[in-house]
Amino acid sequence: MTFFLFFALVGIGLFTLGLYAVIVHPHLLRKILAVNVMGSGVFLLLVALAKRSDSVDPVPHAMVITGIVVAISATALAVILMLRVKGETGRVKLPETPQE
Amino acid sequence: MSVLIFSIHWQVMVVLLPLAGAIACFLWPRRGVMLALVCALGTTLSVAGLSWLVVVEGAQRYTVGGWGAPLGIDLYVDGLSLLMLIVTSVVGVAISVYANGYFERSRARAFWPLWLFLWGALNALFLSADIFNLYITLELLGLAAVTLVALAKGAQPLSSAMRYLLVTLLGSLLFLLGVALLYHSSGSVDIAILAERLSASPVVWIALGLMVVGLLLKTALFPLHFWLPQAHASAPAPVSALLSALVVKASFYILIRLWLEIFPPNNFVLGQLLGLLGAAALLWGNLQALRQTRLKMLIAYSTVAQLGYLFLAFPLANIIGWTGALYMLLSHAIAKAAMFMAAGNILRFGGHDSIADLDRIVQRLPLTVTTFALAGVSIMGLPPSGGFVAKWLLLEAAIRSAQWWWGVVLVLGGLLSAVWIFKVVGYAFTPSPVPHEVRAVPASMEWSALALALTAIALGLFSSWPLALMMVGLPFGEGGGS
Amino acid sequence: MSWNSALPLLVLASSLFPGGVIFFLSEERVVTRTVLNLAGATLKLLLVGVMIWGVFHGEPYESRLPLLPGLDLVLRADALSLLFVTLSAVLWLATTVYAIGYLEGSPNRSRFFGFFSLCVTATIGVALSGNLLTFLLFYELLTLTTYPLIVHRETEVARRAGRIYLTYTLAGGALLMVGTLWLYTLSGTLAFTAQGFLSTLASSEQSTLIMIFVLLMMGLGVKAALIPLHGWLPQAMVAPAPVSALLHAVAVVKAGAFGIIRVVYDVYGIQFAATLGVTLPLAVVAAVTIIYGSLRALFQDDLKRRLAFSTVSQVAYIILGVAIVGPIAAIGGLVHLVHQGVMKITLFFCAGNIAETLGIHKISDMNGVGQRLPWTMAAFTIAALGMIGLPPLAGFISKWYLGLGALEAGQGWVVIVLACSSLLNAAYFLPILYAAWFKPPPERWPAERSFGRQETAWPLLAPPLVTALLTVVIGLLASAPFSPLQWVHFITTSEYLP
Amino acid sequence: MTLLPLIFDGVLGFTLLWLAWQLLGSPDLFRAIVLFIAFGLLMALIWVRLDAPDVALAEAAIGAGLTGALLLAALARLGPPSETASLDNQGDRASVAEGGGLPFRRWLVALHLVLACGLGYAVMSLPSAAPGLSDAVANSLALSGVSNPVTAVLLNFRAYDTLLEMGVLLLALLAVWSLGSTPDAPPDDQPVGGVLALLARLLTPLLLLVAGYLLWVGGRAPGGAFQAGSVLGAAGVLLVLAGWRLGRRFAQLPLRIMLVAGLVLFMAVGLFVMLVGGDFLTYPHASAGGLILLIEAAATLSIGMILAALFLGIRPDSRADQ
Amino acid sequence: MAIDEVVSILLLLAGAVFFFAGTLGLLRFPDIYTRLHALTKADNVGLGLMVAGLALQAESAAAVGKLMVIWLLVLLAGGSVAHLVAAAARRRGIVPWKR
Repeated sequence: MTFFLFFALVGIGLFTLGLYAVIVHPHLLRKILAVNVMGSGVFLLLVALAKRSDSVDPVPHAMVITGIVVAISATALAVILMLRVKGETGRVKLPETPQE
Repeated sequence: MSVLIFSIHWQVMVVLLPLAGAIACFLWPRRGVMLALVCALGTTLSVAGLSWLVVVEGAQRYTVGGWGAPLGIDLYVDGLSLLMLIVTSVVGVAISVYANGYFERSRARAFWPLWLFLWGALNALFLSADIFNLYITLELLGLAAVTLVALAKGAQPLSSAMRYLLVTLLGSLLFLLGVALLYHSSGSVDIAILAERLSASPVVWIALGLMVVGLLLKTALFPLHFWLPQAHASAPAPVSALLSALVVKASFYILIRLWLEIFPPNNFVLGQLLGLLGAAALLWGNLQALRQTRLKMLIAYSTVAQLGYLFLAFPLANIIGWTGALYMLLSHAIAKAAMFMAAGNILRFGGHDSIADLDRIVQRLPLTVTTFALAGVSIMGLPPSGGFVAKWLLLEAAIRSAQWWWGVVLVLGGLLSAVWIFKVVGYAFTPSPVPHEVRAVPASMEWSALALALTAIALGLFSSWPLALMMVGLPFGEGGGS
Repeated sequence: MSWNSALPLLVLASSLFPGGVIFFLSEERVVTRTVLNLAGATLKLLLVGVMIWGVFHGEPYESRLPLLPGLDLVLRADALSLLFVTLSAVLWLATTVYAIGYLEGSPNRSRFFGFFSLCVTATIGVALSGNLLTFLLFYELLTLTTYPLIVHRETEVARRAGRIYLTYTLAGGALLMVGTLWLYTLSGTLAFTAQGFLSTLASSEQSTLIMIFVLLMMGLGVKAALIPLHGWLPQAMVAPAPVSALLHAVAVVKAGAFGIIRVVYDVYGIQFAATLGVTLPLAVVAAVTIIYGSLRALFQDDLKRRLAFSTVSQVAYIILGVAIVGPIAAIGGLVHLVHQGVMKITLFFCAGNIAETLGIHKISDMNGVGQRLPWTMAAFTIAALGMIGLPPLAGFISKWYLGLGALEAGQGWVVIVLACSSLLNAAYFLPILYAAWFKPPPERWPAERSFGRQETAWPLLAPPLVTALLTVVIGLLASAPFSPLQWVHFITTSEYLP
Repeated sequence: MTLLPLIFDGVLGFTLLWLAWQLLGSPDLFRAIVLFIAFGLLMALIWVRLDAPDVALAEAAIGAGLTGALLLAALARLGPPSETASLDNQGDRASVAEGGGLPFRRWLVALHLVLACGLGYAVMSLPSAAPGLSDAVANSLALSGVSNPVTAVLLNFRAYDTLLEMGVLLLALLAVWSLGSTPDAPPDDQPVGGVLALLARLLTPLLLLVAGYLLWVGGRAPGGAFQAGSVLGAAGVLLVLAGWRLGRRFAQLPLRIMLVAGLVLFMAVGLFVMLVGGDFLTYPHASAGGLILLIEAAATLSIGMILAALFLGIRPDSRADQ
Repeated sequence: MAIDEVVSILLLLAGAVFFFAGTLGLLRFPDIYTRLHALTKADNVGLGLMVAGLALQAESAAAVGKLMVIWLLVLLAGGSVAHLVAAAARRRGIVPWKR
């Protein structure tokens, strides 16, 4: 196994870990972290697989840079929402079951 | 005249005008309303120009940057995307007029640029022929939509917005992972090139599976709908309208595009599965709607149900079925926007939206109740309305493909929705024991909602034009389908 | 657009337009509203008169709008549709006059008259439909426009009645839609054609066609109140009297019955339906409905409920006439469409007068009403005797032809049913007449209103008198040209041509 | 000597996974965020290993640095860490109870394992030669106006993506400003140490210089608008931390103009070349380099300002209103 | 092996030792102040030694300059940050560890 495939698998690991954490952990800050970890996993996969050919493929690199910027935008929004939820409800997690 | 029309790059205008409008509203918030309305008009005109171009010259491919796929990004307009653009414009203009009366000054400052951003994102999404570009438009759309939900006051909207944000991010990431796998198995992110190069291999199936799950999450197909009722019900009324009418449809549009273009043909099982989920959504959503005591919650659950109709086209998989589903999308978008706007009027009028306390509102807000009833006619699928045409086509597809059980589901869904619609209308006719304080509703809010409801009815009388438009560029293939 | 293709649209518009305008009138503008209503009704009558003349001389009247791919919205005037259109137009005029008097001073009149006009529009649309899809469209529209009329009183009871009404009619509408669509996928057309358009289909489709027939009959039978789909009709009695009159005599039940006629004659074709073997079961259902409705009517003390069950029974005559395969029985059934309408609307007008003027709803309270309301009771008596089938009134003509037709078609059992039914009719109408005319009036009426020298307000009195007169006239002059009977003869010659 | 990189990569990858595991599971949120920053730095190392220096720069500045700062600031505004941590733990237990207890988790874990295996299988079954676009990029690079292929993709071949992405960034700012009026806004008048002010004063010019360099060099070597912008953003964050605020007059329209300058100029250039006669964003080959630099300069400014404003979290003139 | 290479390797190894010691201190020392002390001292010196070792192997004067700038920046940042962390800890009332 070549090293870039290894990194691609690490990316998958990160993605899965993040997904699990998003579902399981109720604390919003943790959910935000988990989404970021998931994103990193996807980015890693995207770039690592581009190493398969000898010449570097710059397109995934550009995509990942775009993705990183999108990720921080989403994180900023998530953070402000989290703070507002805390301010309104006094708790940093979502109500467990939506009202039926 | 026609030279002018053909020399303008309408595709670009359609995307850039709302974005420019958003920036202008951001720079000069005090003139937000004026700028936004001008922009809404300009965008609508651009969509009209684009429609003319497409109707006259057929489907259009546009190379941004002049490079062309696979290196550059292409925009592609055919009947399918044009239809989505037109729906967006129709609903968009009505919502703009409505929102002008709805928001007070402080929240209007936030609303206009966000809404225009959302509009731009929708238009960009419907035009894009590039799955990575679609990811960015999805994010743009999601972030704008979440923020708009959170503009409502109170704890409930914030919690729903937060849940919605997490869901939409999760959906986007699943989609992006699929994009990554597809890129690495084909070397392109252009849909047309992907369609040529992809063959049914495990990677492709897994990638498509991820994308489908991500998109279903955003489209809120049962059982992934858990986030939708809260978010759509607690948002400000114009936002609820545009979420239910347009935003959930955007991810459905991508799904249908991918399905038609790049899915390997032997996907019978997946089609049946999607149909099954759609049927479950239809029944579950309507049953839940029946149990609701608050009007906006009820309408939100009805959105869950109506989304189910759209997925009934997947197992039918013939042209009549697709056109039926799209017609459903069209008429649901317009009718549901009208309905949410009517609910907004009722909420503003009595200060509450408890169904049992509607208190003879039919006498005091006759226009709004008419709006609700007309929109209800379309949602039930009674003639003459867009909903009827859609249901007719879907039912015809079910009978022609000898899958009558989907027809049973269709009829049952329509009847269930009739039950809750008439429940609401019935309460609108009866006095409630407790009198309520009332507040006047601006005429612009009542009339814009009514205009949409009437459009939904008109769709039942003039269906030939939208149906012909859908077929431009043959988005559903030529023959009887796979 | 030529005059001939515009005329059906104009007939529709003559009630649609006033209806649309009336919605936006404020409550107080009584004069404008009344003028609009009466002008619309009169104009419609005139237009219909023109069409009758034209159709009799072979003029085609047809309007088309594209509605679905391959299917148009077709409005076409033929002899059969004109039968129903004329009935609706005449009775609408009468009911409008009556409703103006009946609702005087009550709230929400603009809404009422708006939906009232829309309801008539839908009925006319049902009558003029040139294909099954158009029929379906107006049929559902009728459901929607009658709902606000039923819940007009805004009471809990009214809302419950409205809910039951919707449950029945919407479910029926859905079945009708499925049947229609299924038929369309088989035949590729839905246009009403004399002697039907299905007989050319392959014989392998026969079982499917029977299934579709059942679906369609279930969909239409709801409105026609065939057993066991009649449950909504007695409940809907909570509506104001003009609405009951309209529902029972013209709009809803007749739309169902008319639909059954259309399907049997112009979709399946009577001969083909007979070869499929679907007519006999239909006749049996109709016969059962006749007897059952009469029996139930016998035991009702509420006047309007008794009339309602009487409707259940009487409408089934029409269907019975259609289902006995034979031209003479068909004449009996079709002409009953008109005759029953005229008679039943008279009865409901009178019931409304009695309730409105004296506050009486129960038959047991009706002792001596004839002395206080002689004209009203006279009209009631004529209509009731007509219902029983006394010659030379309208009801006699229908029953005579029905019986004759049954014998001609070799279905002797029908005559027994008719005889039983007539006896039962007598049993539930004659006691009312006896009580009203011959029993002494009570000291005070429950809630009497005074109208000066007249027994009641003239808009309430004139319509029943006119329709009662009609009952006599169409019975006496049954053989005059353009009488309902002659017109029905004209229809059957086209349906039963070899 | 081929063993060494292998070990290095192995350690790197497993540490990354371990860090992710830790940061997602550790009960102390502060610790989790610090671990997240470390995670970002490690990611940057991996990018370098994967021959993606541009990504590495962006990751280090944005992924690790600014995201970390954002999260730490958020944590500080959430309240005392001990309280949130205990709340978090309670929540954990509660959610397990409500979610059906252990079996639910067990199923979830199993599901995720299946997902991971499926994905792993998918990745392993990919053809060994990448069908990427490296050749296409190399062939058109000469026409793109820049010699750094990543910049060429970002600002020429797929410039439309980048344009929309600038939109996402601006949208995030809009969102934060619309929602950012928290009732319990943090006390801004915290005593700021003289040391921090000194550090800010020393570092800011240097960061500006670095940003300028990255922007300039981006055309031919790793760097570019995003990297430069994020360095600029870091300078902004430092200034915000040191207590420096924009003047009231400047905080209104002039600030907003600077925030949108990148996107506006991008769109304007795209439209301009369209009027000259190409498709949208089709630069003439001769002037492509200059146009790209122009766009990048404005974009750098806007990105930096937006990132700093995102960190600040509220509209700068909102206090002036009150 | 040339003498400068030997010196370079020795310097790098020495730097590694300092890093190791600093990390050990970070993990094992009892409170925040002592941990900061271990970390900054060891890292600044360790990084200095490393930079010196690498500078010997550098190909150009510019590279040496860049290395020096890195070291100076880290010194500046590390020192200030350590100060800020300690000050913040004092403000929160964390008492220095006593035996």
